[in-house]
Amino acid sequence: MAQIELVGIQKKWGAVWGVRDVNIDISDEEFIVFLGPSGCGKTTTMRMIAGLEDPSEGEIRVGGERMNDIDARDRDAAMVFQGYALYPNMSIYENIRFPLRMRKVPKAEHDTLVRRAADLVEMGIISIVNPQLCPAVSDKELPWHGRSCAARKCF
Amino acid sequence: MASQRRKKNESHLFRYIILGAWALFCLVPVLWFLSIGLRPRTEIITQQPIYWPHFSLDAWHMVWTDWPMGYYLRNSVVSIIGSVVIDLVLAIPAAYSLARYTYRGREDIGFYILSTRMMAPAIVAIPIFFLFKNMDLLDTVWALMIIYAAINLSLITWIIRSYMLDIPKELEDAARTDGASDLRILWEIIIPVILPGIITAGVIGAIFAINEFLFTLLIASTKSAYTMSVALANFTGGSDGVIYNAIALVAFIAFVPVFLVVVAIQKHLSRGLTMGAVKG
Amino acid sequence: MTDTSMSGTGVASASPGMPDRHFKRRSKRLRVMFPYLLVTPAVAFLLMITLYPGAYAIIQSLFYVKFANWQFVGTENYRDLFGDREFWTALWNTFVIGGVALTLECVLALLISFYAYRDPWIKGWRIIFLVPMLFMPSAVAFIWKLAFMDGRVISDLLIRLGFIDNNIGWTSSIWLSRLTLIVADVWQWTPFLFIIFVAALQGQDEEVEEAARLDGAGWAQIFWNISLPMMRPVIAVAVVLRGIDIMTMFTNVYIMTQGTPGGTTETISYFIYRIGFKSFNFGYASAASVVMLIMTLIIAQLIVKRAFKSGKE
Amino acid sequence: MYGIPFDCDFQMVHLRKSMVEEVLGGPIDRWSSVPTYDELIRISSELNGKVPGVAGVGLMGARGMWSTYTWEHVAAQAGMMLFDENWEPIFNGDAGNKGMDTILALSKNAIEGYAGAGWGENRAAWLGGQVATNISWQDSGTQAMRPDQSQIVGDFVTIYEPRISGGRFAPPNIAGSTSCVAASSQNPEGAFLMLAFLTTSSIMAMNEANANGVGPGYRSVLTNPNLQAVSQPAEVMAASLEYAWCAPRLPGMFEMEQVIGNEVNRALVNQISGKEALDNAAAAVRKIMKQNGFYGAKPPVDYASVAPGLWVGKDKALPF
Repeated sequence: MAQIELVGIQKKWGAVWGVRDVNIDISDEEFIVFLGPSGCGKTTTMRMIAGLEDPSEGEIRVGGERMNDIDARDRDAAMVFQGYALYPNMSIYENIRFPLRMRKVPKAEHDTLVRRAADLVEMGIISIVNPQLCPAVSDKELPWHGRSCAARKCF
Repeated sequence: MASQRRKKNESHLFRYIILGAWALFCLVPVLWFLSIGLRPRTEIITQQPIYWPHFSLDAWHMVWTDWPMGYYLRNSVVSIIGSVVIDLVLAIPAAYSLARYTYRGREDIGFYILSTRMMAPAIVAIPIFFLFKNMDLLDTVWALMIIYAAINLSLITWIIRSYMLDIPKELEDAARTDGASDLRILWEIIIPVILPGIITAGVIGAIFAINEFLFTLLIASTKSAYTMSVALANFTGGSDGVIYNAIALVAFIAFVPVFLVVVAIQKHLSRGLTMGAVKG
Repeated sequence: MTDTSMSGTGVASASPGMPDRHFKRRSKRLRVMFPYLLVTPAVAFLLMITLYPGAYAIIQSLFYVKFANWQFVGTENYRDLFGDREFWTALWNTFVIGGVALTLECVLALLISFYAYRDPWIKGWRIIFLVPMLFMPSAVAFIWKLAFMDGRVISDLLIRLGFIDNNIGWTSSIWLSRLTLIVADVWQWTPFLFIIFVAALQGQDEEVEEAARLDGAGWAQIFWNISLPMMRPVIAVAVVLRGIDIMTMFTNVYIMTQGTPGGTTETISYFIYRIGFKSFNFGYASAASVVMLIMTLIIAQLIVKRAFKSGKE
Repeated sequence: MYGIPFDCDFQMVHLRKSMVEEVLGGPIDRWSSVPTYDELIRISSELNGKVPGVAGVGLMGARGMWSTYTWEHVAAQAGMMLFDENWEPIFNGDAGNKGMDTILALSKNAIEGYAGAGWGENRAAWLGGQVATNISWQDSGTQAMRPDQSQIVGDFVTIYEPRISGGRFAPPNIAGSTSCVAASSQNPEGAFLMLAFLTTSSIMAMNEANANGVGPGYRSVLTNPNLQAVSQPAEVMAASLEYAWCAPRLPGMFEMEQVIGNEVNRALVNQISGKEALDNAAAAVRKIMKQNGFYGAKPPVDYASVAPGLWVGKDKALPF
């Protein structure tokens, strides 16, 4: 189902190559790590998989289905960003809940799901119990920033 | 060592002389003008200037009773707030488009918007005048609202755009992978995050609108659309001549709220005034 | 880069609330059009307020307009305009008055911001220095009209200080009359540049300055050799914005001098206003507007675009 | 032909009683104390600077219509005709030059701000006691009586306008404030519509509109309640239409007023000579006249029918 294939993926900005002819087959539940010097195209490749970047050439398939023309928002891929990318205008609780709202999950289920996600990343229940007591993200960089960021991706 | 310390003190002294002198230059005319507002009319233009006048509230009464200043104030407030709302509705999507997408003609569109800021009001005054006349909008608050919105749209768009450029792109990418649509991202993430910038843009737009003179003079030629700035001109016409004490008081009535708001957004001011080009 | 990672999809199956996957094919056309759609309302609005007047002015400039009665005169208005002494005077006045005022404002704002930006009471200074800018321009014009002309306060002060013997006829002499406009503009708008310069100075990297100090540079040297060059893009943007406003100077002329003496303080904006709304010669005024518009566009392309390019991002 | 009377101004000379009586050495007689402008020049030069802060004379010398009015009124005392029978401007004649010379001589004794003084500035200087004599309209007299505005209550006398010695009286018609409407003209409504949105300029617009040939339709416009709501003059005029006499303005009058005044102002501040100013003004006025249909086969308005009103002084005795 979540088998990912990259077929001859290329990315070019003008005359500059971002990614050149990548062919990878990732099977379901496989855990894979990209390693390389900076600027070699790791992030670009991942952004293309997530749908944030359109490949100049080649095809991305998930579960055998061609994904090139599908928006990032509809791909249901999850990605944790380098700078966490937490929404500074929302509490951590709201941050974790955001994808649920976007994907129109019934409201009644939100609380359970948020808690389960928080548990999964071992965030500790404190920050979650009462959404009102949740610190605003912009307060400071707190140890759970990274985790809440990950939690957001746990659905 | 001792001489060096003295030198340092001297340079401090020199600095305070410069700053103090400039502060006086800024404030003395203002205080003197306030004294004009609080003196009887016969002590304004005289053989020799009067520096210690009698205190009088003549102008104060005149401003609120002889002239419907409350009504002018309402016109000002309605037209300005209306124009800022129009501008925000138009500018936020436009700024988002200019800040976040790459497409053909983006630079040109952005520069076109910017260039409308350069248009001298006098250049378009005559056609605009006839445009509003044909639309039957002369002497209405609507006309003022539209014209203020047009004057400030470029300013507001560019300020908001600059704040949007500051938002890390990752934030949007994250929201996109979370399943948010572009408009959703704008509404739920971008707008709340740059709210201070939006407020700054609105306040600066409002100040420019309060200050606008030529269009208001042409468009608002009857009392039904007079604003504060034209009300000032109102004190200069007619057989009563220039009523300086009333002008002074109106100027202060308009100044106080502007001053308070600007002090509140002081931190963002330089950035707003340069349309985002200088990050203060 | 290295801590960017993808979470496995294993968890996804543990979320019973998620709806079934359905991949929505996007409309490519919508995707391409979307940014244009966002910017369209604003551009349409501005076009209405610039394109219509532009076209109207161009057409009207070909007529001798007497209210509802338009006589076609071809390019006569333009020929008259280029032969009109008052038009060229107005252009020159705008340039001279604006140039002197802008230079003064820039120098003063640099000087004051240089002394103010590291002062412990900078917040207080900034509020005080802002005051003139926050008055309505029309009120400011009246302040200085009263001080220079009607109330003779400045003459009186100069007499008391012993500089002069008699009241000065500000409106009778070309440069004194221009001076009144310049003083009013400098008073009100130096704060504009000051606020921007102070922000730029405060925003600069302190370490660079400290390094320079260790190298033995004094205050003035640091300012001249380091701060000023670093501020160049900021100064460019600020001066361009102020320059635009000065080039359209109207209110002060309208209230203070009305172009006296002999038209030597008449700016181009006032010229257009006077021809249009005092002489009611709309066709001629429109011709002047069109010429002005073309000049504005040229200036915008040559100067403004560059300043905002270097200043942004 | 109907006329619309309003705002009939007279140029008058106002004197500070105490100061002028001191110079004259006796009480002021309204008719004979300052009989000529030469006498005013003499008195004002004696008064100029006698009291610190008080100038000899105040006059309206600002650009545009103010200078025009001042010059016209003074030159009229020398018998100036503005146009010959063929509507050619003849400003640079004896009378026009005499008027210009008189103003230039007066300006040497004038208050320092006279070159920028319109009606408002002149009024302020007069009421504030900054001038000893003043050339202005009749209302500068009534206003000087108001203690809430005037520093000189009880210390002023208004006299009729002095002659120019050797001159004959001729009311200049070019900028007279009385308007008229030619019943025979075309395009009636268009010009009046201007009024509906131009109240600050409505008086100007109305005059200009009249001059451009507003026909019988004007009455329906003038009596329009919407117009009357925004323009009080319209209401008054509508009420007095039947009783009017007329002295029509020329088409393009406001343009002419501006160009004449601008040239006079240049002469007042010594940028050009008085003769040059009048020549420039005549050339500019001729161009405007031409654009408005003069010098062709048919003049734009039938002026013959209003000849009696145009030339009030011709067959009538002076009132004094």
